[in-house]
Parts: sequence; C-alpha cells; structure tokens
Amino acid sequence: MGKKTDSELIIDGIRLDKRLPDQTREIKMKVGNIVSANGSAEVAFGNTTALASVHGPRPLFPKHLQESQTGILRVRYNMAPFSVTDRKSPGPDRRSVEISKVTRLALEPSLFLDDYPKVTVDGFVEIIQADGSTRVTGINALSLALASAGIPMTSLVSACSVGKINGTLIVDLNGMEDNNSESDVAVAMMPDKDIVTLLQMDGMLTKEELLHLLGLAKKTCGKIYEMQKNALLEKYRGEE
Amino acid sequence: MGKKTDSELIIDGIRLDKRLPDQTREIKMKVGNIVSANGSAEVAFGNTTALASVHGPRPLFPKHLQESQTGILRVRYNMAPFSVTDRKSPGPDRRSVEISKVTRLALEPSLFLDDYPKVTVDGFVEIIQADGSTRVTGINALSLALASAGIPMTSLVSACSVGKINGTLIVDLNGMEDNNSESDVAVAMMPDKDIVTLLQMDGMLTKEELLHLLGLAKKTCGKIYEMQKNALLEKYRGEE
Amino acid sequence: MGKKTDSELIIDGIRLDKRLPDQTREIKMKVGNIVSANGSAEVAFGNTTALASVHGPRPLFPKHLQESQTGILRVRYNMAPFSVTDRKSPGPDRRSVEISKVTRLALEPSLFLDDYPKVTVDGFVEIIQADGSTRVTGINALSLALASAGIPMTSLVSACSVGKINGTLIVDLNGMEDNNSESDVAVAMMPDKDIVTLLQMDGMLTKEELLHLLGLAKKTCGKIYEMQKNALLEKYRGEE
Amino acid sequence: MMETYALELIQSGKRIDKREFLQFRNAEIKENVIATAEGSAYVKLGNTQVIAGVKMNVGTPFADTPNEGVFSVSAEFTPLASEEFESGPPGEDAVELARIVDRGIRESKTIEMGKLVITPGEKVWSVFVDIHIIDNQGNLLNAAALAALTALLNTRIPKLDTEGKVLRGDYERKLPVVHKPITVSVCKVGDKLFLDPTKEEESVLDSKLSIAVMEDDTICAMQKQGNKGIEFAMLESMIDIAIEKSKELRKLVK
Amino acid sequence: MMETYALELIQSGKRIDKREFLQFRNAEIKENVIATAEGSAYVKLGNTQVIAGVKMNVGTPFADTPNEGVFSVSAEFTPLASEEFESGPPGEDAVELARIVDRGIRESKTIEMGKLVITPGEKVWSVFVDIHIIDNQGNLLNAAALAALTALLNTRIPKLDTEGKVLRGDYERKLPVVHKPITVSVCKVGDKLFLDPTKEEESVLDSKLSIAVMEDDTICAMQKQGNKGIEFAMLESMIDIAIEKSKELRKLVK
Amino acid sequence: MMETYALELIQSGKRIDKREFLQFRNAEIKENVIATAEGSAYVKLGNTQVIAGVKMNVGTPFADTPNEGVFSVSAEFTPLASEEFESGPPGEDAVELARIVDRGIRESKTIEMGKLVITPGEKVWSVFVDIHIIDNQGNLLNAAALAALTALLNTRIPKLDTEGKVLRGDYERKLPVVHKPITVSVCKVGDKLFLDPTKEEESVLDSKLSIAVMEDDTICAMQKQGNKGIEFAMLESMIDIAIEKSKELRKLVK
Repeated sequence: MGKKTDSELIIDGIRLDKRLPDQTREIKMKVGNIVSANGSAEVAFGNTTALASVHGPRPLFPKHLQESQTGILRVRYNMAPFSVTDRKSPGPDRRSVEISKVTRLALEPSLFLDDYPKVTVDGFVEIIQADGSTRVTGINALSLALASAGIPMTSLVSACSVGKINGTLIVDLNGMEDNNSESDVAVAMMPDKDIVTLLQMDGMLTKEELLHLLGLAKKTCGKIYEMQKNALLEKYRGEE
Repeated sequence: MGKKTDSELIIDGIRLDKRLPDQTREIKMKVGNIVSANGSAEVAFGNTTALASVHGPRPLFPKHLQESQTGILRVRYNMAPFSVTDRKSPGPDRRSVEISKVTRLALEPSLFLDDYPKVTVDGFVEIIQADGSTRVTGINALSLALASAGIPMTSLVSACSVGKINGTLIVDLNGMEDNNSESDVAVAMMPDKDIVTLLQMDGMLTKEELLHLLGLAKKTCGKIYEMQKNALLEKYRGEE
Repeated sequence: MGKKTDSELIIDGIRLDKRLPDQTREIKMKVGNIVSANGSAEVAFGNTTALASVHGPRPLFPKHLQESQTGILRVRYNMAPFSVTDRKSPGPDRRSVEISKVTRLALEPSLFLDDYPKVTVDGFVEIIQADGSTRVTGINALSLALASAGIPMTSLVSACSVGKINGTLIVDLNGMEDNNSESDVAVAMMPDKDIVTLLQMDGMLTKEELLHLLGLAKKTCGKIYEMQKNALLEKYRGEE
Repeated sequence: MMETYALELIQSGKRIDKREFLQFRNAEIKENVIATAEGSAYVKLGNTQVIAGVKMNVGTPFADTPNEGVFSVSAEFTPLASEEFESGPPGEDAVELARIVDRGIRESKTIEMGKLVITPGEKVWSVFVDIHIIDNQGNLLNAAALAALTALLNTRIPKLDTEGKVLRGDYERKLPVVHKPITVSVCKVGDKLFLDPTKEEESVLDSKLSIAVMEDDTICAMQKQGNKGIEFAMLESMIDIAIEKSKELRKLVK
Repeated sequence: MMETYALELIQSGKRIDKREFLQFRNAEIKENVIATAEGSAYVKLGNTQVIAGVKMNVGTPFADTPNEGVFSVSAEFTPLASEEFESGPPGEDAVELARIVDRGIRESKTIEMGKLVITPGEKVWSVFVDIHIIDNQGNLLNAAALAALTALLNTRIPKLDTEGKVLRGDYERKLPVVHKPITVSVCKVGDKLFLDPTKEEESVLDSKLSIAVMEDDTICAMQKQGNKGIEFAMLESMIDIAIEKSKELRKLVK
Repeated sequence: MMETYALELIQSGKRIDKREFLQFRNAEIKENVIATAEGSAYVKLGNTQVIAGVKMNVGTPFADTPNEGVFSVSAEFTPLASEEFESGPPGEDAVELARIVDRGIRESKTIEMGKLVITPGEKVWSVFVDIHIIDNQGNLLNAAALAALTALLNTRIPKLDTEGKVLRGDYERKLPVVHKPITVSVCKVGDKLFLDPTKEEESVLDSKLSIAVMEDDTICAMQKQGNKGIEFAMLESMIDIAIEKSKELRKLVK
C-alpha cells in the first residue's frame, strides 16, 4: 500500500478506488472496545485503522514532573510493526515523535486540564493498519476515547486529510495517493466552534488551492463530527 | 563449546565427557568470595561458572517504586563478553531479560520479603564461563549468596538441568549437549519441601519422559542441596 | 583537518602553520555571549572553537541524587556533528564521556561547592569546530563561563596542550599535529596557585621530556590565565 | 477488592464469572484482519484482545543454519491494554511471553524452516511474528499463542520479481505450517487448579504452569510462572489438564 | 513576571521590546563560519543564536529513489541554549523543528537531488544539515530555517579521488540549490497577530502558524504549533502575513 | 567512619592495614582462567578482584590503518563488585578505566598490530579485551591493567579454516605482545604520597596520578584523577615513584 507510481491516480474525475475527489473512504467508529482503559475507541478510514485508549486522570510520577496548577496530557502515537507493507521495527522514530506531539496539541484545546492539577491524562494511539491519513484517523479515535473516558471536553475534535493529486484537490488520501501527492494537508478542528487545532501541510500549493482545501477539510470534519457523536451515543445506548 | 554437531553424543551409554546419563559434572561451590557484597558465592558445574552477589536489604529509590507492604527482590542475570565462544556484546538481550525474571521467580518463594517493607534485595548473577546449564548454575549461586547475606529463607533453592539426547534421558547438560539436545529442562526446587520454583522446558518429550526427567531432576537437586549446605557450613567454619 | 600524514610536521624549527614550537595559535575569548545562560564564554584556539555555558546553581532532581552536604558540578562535553571532517553522529560516545569527566575534575578544585548544599551547577561545553586541543579549549571556556555566572571560584582554571612531534617539544597541538604526534599532553592549572587540575598524557616520553613539557604547559597556562582575566574584565567593562 | 473476592471464591470452589475451573472463557478468532500483513489473526478470549501479524522478509540465514529460514517472535504490551503497561522497550513480561510463544512454535518444528530457502546459504525468508496486546483481561499467553498460530496458518509467501525484490500483495504459496501446538496455562491457588484466569484471578494466583502440547500429546514447551512454588506431586495433574484441554482448543484453530 | 507583562502589552497592542507586531528583530547572518563543514551559517535573530552546518558524505540512495541524493536535517537543542533544554537524545521540540525545516526544503525541491548521483542506484551524495541551537531567545524555527538555507547556499561538493574517496577541502562544484523557501511563523494572542516572538512572548502565545513560502508565493510547508486552537476565519490573514513577510526575509539570504 | 579513620591514619603517617605508604597489597595473578576466551587472567590485589578476557575475532581494519589489526578495551563494573555500581551501560568511571588501560597498551605499541593482518585492507584480527570487575576494594585501575596485560600475554590466535572461518579451540600462534607497560597510581593526601589504596583510603584521597611505564622507564600514558588538584612541584616525585614501582610490579607478570 502506498508505493510511488507513475500512473495517473485520477481518471475522468474518479480516483483509483472509485471515489469522487471530495469523498472519504468508508468510515467505521466503535467506542469502548478496550475494557482495561478508562476510555477507548477504534476508528477506521478504509484500510487505515487506529485504536486509541485513555488512562487517567491519574497521579503523575516522578513527582517533579507534576504541574501544580494544571493537569497534563501525554500522548503516544505508535505504529504496529505489521501495520505497514515493510515491517516497521518496534519503538519510536522521529516521525512518531512528531506525530505524538501534534496529536497532543490537536486535542489539548478541547480539554479542561486546569481542573486536574498534578495529574496526567495519558492517551495512546496504535495504528494497526496504515493506508494513509494515519495521524488524523488516530486523532479521531483519541478524541472519542477521551470523551468515553469522561474527561470533560469543550468539544469533540474531528480530523481529516485533504490534498492535491494530478492537479485535483481531494479529500481523505489513501496510502498510494499520499505517496504520490503534490501536496497533503492534515487538519483537525473543533467543528462546532470553527477552531482549527491541527494544521500540517507538505508539498506545493497556491494560496487559493490551500484555502479551497481548508474549506473541504472543514466540511469533512463537520461530517466526521456527526459520526463521532453517533458513535458515542451508540455506546451509551448499548450501556443502558 | 556447544556447537551443533552430527556426531553421536552418547556411545554405549557413556557421554562424550565420560559421564553416565544421570551424572553431573564436577560441582564446585564457594561462599563469601566477594567482600564488597552482603552475600556472595561462586558455583561451577564443569566449565560453567557463575558468580553471584547480594546487596541489601536496602532502601529502594526512586520512592514511587517502593511497595509499602513488602520488600522486593530484583535480579540481574548477565553473561560476561568472554564467557562464550563468540564474544557477546555487553548489555542485556532478550534471553538475559527472561532468565533474570525466572531466576527471580525461582528464588522469591524461599524468601520472607514481607518482613522488609519498602526495601529491595538486589541479586546479581554473572556467568563468567558458559558451557551449558548457566541459568541453573546461577540460581544455585544466588541462593547461596542470599543465605550468606543473612536474608531469612524458608529453604535453600537448588537447581539443575535435565534433558534428552540421542534418545537418552540425561542430567546436567553441557554446552555441546544443550545445543544438540532433543529437549532440555531447567528445574529449581526447595528440596526439603518438595516445592518446584523453576520449570522451563524446550523441545519434544512425551509425558512419560517428562515425568521421568522430573524425577531425575528432583534427585539431583537433593544432592546439590546437600552440597550447598556444606558450602555454607564451610564458610561459617572458616569464620570461626 | 587532522589526518595521518607521512610528511614532516616541523621543518627548520618551524611548524606547518608557521608557528614556533612554543607558540600557541591565535587565541580569542569572548564572555557572556549566551543570554539564556547564567554564564557563558566562547574560546577559540585557531580553528578549534568551544562554546561553554553554565546553568545554576539550581535545585537537583530527582531528589535522591541530591547531596545534603555539598553542591555538585555536572559537566557535558559535546562535539557538534559538523565540527569534524567526517560528520559525527549526535550523542555521547566513550571519548566524550571521559572528557566530560576530566573536564569536571579539572574545574571542581576551583569551586566552593560546599556552599551550595543540594544544588547542582551544570556546565556545558560544545565544540563547534575541532582542530586539535578541543578538551583544553573547552576547559578554558567553561572556566570563564563559571566565573561569569558569578559562581565563587578560588581561581580561574587555564588549560593547554603540549606534545612532541618529529622529536620536537611543542605547545598547542592542532589537529594534524595531534594525529601525528609521538605524544600529547593535556594540562589544566590554577596558575596563580601552581595547582594542576588536569593532566592526561598519551604516547611515549622520557621523564625528562615530560618534565620539560610540563614546564612549557605551566608557562602557557600562565599566559592564558592573563587573557582570561582580560576577557572577564572586558565583559564587565562592557556592562558598565 | 475484586481480587480478594476472586481469591475467596476460588478457595471455596467457585469463580468470579461462574465458570467451571477447567472452562475457558468464550474465544473469538478472526483470520486475516490486517491487510498490510502476510498473515494475521485477532483473538478475543473473554475481554482479552490480541492481534498477531506476520511479515515475510527476505533475509540472510544464520551461519549455523544456512539452509533454513529465520523465525522471530516479538510482543508489544501496548499501553492501550492496561494501565500497568508503559511506553518504552518491551518489559520482562513482554519478552518472556514472546520467547515462550517462540519456543512453542520453534521447538515443535511447526514451520518447515527448510522450505524457506531462496538461495542456500545466502537468501532465505524471515518470518516475523509480532504480537500486539490490545486489552489485558487475563491469560495473555494462551490468547497470544492462539493468535500467533492462527496468523501463521493463514500466512502466504509473497512472489519475488526477477531481481529478487518482494512483490507485496502477490503470493506464491502458503507458509508451510505442519503442526498446531497449543499452549495451556494451568493456574494454581493452594490445591485448586483452574484455567484461563481473568485479570482479577491472575493477580491472586500462586503459580501457573504453561504447557505447549502437540497433536499427539507430545509436550514441546513448558514454563512455570508466578511468585510461589508448585508441589512436586501436583505437576502430573497439571500436565494432564493441559494435554486434555489442548485438544479442545485446537479445534478453534482452522 | 516578564511573561505576564509581555502578554498584557500584546493585548494592549504593544510589544515588550517596542517593535511593531509584524516587525522582526535585527537579523545577523554570517556565512561559512565552520571550517570543518562543507557549508555553514550563523544566524542571530535578536538574541537567538543558531548555527547550521552541512556535511556532504558519499552514501547509498534509497531503494525507491535510486537516482537521487539523500537529504537529512537534524537539530540539537544544546543545553547551552536554555535552562529548559536537557542533555540526551533530541526531544520532541527538536525533532519537530528539524522535520519542519526538512519538509520546507525537501517539498519545495530547493536542492536538485537528481544532480547528486555519483553512480546511479549505487552511490549518491548525502546532504546532512545539522542545526545547533546556541541561544534560545524565541522564534528558533525561523532562525533555524534561515540558517539551514544559507548554509546550503554556500555548500560546496568535495572532489572524489580515483578510488571514490572524498577529498575533504577540495571542491568540485557548488551544491545545486535552486530555490529560497522562507519560513515565517505567525503568532497569535486572542485576535492579535505578530511575528518573531521573544522568549517571553513565546511562552504566552496562544498558537503559532509556521508557513514556508517560495519565491512565487507558493506555500510549501505549514505547521500549527501552540496549545490553543486557531479560529478558522483567521487562517487566511495569517497566510497573507507570511507570504508578505517572506519577501522581506528572503532579501537577507544571499 | 572507617573512611575518617583511614584519613587520620594517613595524615599521621600510617595506613589502615599497616602497610608502608609505597607498599602494594598482596597480589595474586592467575592465567588462563576462562576456557571460552583466547586469553584471560584473574588478578586479586588485596580484596580487589578483576578478570580480563580476550576474544579474537576476524574483522575489517579501520580505513586509515588498513594494514593493522583492531584493538579495543571495554570494562564492566559489574554490580557484584560494589553496592555503588548499578546495572546498565558503563558509567563514566568504567569508560575512563577502559580508556586508560587502552591507551597504556595502544600507545606503547605493546601489541604488534601490523602482524594481525589476514588480508591487507580487508580482513584483520580484532583483539577485544573485556575487563570484568568482580570485587571493588580499591585501586581497580592497577589491578585491571595487570589483568589486561597478563591476559594479552597468554592470548593465542585461533586457526582459520579454508573458508576463513575461525576454528575456536585450535590455535596458530601466540598474540605478538612485545612490551609490558605497567600502570601505577600514585595517591595523594596533602603532602603524603602512597600506593595501592584500599577502598576506604580511596574515598578520602585528594587526588591520584596514574602513570603507565615501559621497561625502559619511558612513560606511555598518564591521567590525573580525584577531586582536588596537585601542586605542580609534586609531579616529579609522583612520576619517580611510579617509575620505581613499575619495575617491581612487572616481575609479577610472566
């Protein structure tokens, strides 16, 4: 999944996996799938699958790491060795260190961490299948996991990727598209507040293209937000 | 020491190093050989030599690792770089991580750790020559080191290896036998209580063979137990 | 800079870079160049450039590392990846671990650490260009940084290298000389007290040669000491 | 609290979830769950969840086995799975679990390693099994061994192009897996023996004997775990229980 | 203290050092400052100091780009530079900074990687950019990006001897650098936007949008930083500010 | 307690174990103590115990010395040896000790490295000396240097088979060791100089000058250790003591 190619990736306005430019892959969400965690979720965008869980709020050790005025959020993003075509050695690499950080920053604005002095909320994202757009899939999952852990949130965070291939602006890049894109953009938002919490962009775009893509991202995040709310409702319904 | 071979390892009921199937190599034990430790011992089975020392009971840092109700035993098993035919890089590998754990579990049942809340007893095993059966040699040494450190013990722990080569059930595998065995089994016991504290087995055995080997191991551990008691006595005699 | 060579390095008593045997390269010193540190300095011996900064005295964490009776000095010596001809991978190697230690020991005798129980003074040396004599350049810089941080010192510490090439005893080895020397010696002193705080020697020297070199080193450290005092004065003058 | 209760129940002959002592929790096994892997399986044992993925790489044989493929098992106890698990390199429990699963498969010659040679002495297939613990609600080892075996059973060997490069997604044949060793951990509290502990039961058991058993009842790996010893006289019944139960569990593996 | 003061000033439309909101601090750029490197630059932006050094090594191309050189950016936040920085492997901030600088140069095709091939598929030039943070007084990223670009612009490719060994100090040609992407971080406190924050301002800002811009105003990398979100409606003006300012900063780079 | 007492004794001209100031503790040296090593030695100096083992491997020469073998010394301060030693990678004291021993042997050209070439520029013998500290009761460095030298002196080079593989246990010749550098650490408390400190003495000394001396009194390595400085005027007598004592210690080495 996701090699370099010289072939066209969009033919007559249709992408290789039959999608329209602004169409996401099939999205699946499940909340509460990990009993051992305070909160958890699984989110799949096509063949990209992220599991997320939350432990905490819990006391932070060693003590000198504690913040007296606020709680902290810690995030680890990790890819399973078998999640990619060529086996990934276990352990963090520079890419996962960066994604762990931007994932944390994408979610922090949604939390009231000041309510939890001296404690930590630990969020974990495991990518078990990677076919592009893993970081945004992970953010969607971790947002659900935080909500299902009962951590007070000002809003859910919803995320998607947008980009440009063969001159066309598209939504939700799969692995093949990602590796052959002229540009890709990862966006996370609190859709009900029109607040952007993640924005990363690679490749070449004019300002106009970029603004157009941001518009597509906003629309898509809005749809994902509705799906997330439904997934949470379904969990609570299941619990009744 | 200990390569793969196609030759027979038992000829006319006699092993290549002239031993009978149920015979151990020459066993040497010395207690109190390391002045800087609270307790120490050296045990050799033929060309396999293990040094063990014990530091503690001592306070455990950082504090958040302390257990309020009980002391803890920590064990490191390590092989010297020159202890094997092909130099071993210093530092732990997966094998030594596992052996450190099973060594700890082999000895914990003999200790009254509840008497030492918040402290640690640290046991170290160094294999300085390896010719098979290193983990059981290390357990015998660390058991003596714990006793000589004055740590209250319900019993000494005695350990040996048994296995099957060329269809014959044998005791105390050397390196060559170990690498060419159909099966090898490591056993530790508190012989005076008939309690098994280590049992690891690799390779293929029928239930009957396994039970027979366990019988051989029990008998051998009993003999080793007597030698350990003598080694301790000798040390105390030396001190008078 | 600093390869092995078969050519003569001293011709008619003149070194390849036109220096006399007992002549140092051009020495530059600047104090207070790093705003974010409590003290800082830059020292260059020809193309060898060391930056040094000091943070602290500051509380030491985790707490169990604190010494109740005295403060501690911690030192890291590090070479920038681009400071050497063949790029150095980032991170400590055995050489830098040793130099960090001897740098610390070279400076400790000049400090009144007993006045700072439970705290740490952290000194950092970065070699940004390496052309021989890096450790002594770093010591000169860190000594200035400590002084400019206002840490009470019994004396400045001054350091230089001496050695033997092509049978001649010389001062301040550059990289090429260092790599082709018959011997090199690193010396640090508190020149106003005639106290030696660093002395490392490699290669082959008779006692007489060694004593002669120590004499050269003492003389050179004395000169460097004057330059260090001037550099500090200049900083304070600049601040008025 | 729950732990003490679980312990008292066992001592009085009952279990916290009303199972029989020798009864496993409900097991759900899914094959081929990871599109990026050459073989994979998901195992849910009660609420314990494990994924095993197999990657096939071209590698160099070990010097002392030039005509055999390479086999390796790793386990990651992801911090997802338990609040006790931490980020970082595998701890001793993860290392031990991987090594027990490895030995159970390796020593039983479950994979025909001689059939994994591409160029004798130079190029062979490396079989990497990665076990990812997703949710730890007890008895990880038995779940992990089931997942690893199932993943190997559905693993396919990729084709190579003319230059010897792996053509991911194009397969040549199945991995030659010829046995089905099953690992059963027999747990002990006092003189009570039971199987498939929940997390609460696991935290109060005295000891555990994990036994890997072949189709013909041969034993191919064994490991004592837990902080207390086992009476010598009890070993035989623990072995008997494992042999018996392995037959039932083997039926779960296609 | 200073931080609170800096925040209050910004909210009232002023800055702690009296600059305009869109004004950079004084920038000093020196080329070729490291004799041991094939290219180098020192950038002083206010009191922030950064050195970038470029080393050219002969290496192997990546399998999927056999006819391109290799490019890599690392950053070390030396403990010299701030009392918050610690010894040890690069932290997440250093990794992030290096990766943003890397992407800004890589995605803009600033270096003609196809001209770095020595033997196609076998030997290529590897370009290692190391960014050494010497003094952190705010806005490290913009200083680091300037330093990296300047260092690349003065980088020379060494000659090779007949056996293919690198002749350090002897140069064959300049590194083919064909673009000048400039990174501008637009900072935000409430509805106030400003550039080139001091350390005090940096510690109180809500968020930051770092944007790398090409000569023709094309955008080639972007990254949101900071703990708070950005109103969607503000993105466009932030982009406009970055495009505008990049023109001015580009003039500093020879 | 013992430390204070040791200090007071030294100041009054006596030692805790009644030795003369320039007297070493009893030294016991055993050769060939490790059957798995190509050379080895055990040194007991008072209660300090050290093992050195030498392994000979076939390796690649360094690019700048294509016609020389490779030499490397490592030290492990095993946690056996002292309650201050911890598990983990070598600390600064272990690294320093290994590097001092390394330099003493390397700089004195004790091993004829030119005779360790198998195929010029391609294959050479690598000599790995591993120093294992078993019991630390003071003066580790002198004991370690004795152990390393003795181990090298009894090291044999294995035979190679026709394919160039090492035949362990079959030897071709002795390692060409042509010198016997001896390291003597001269310790200082105030104006008192003494040798071979016990652990208690070591913890109270002001400083230490470790000097490696050749058969002809040439000095081949030197390192000042300890937290205090040394008066310049005292250096010569410290050097004289080391030269003198090295002659006596050299007799212990066969």
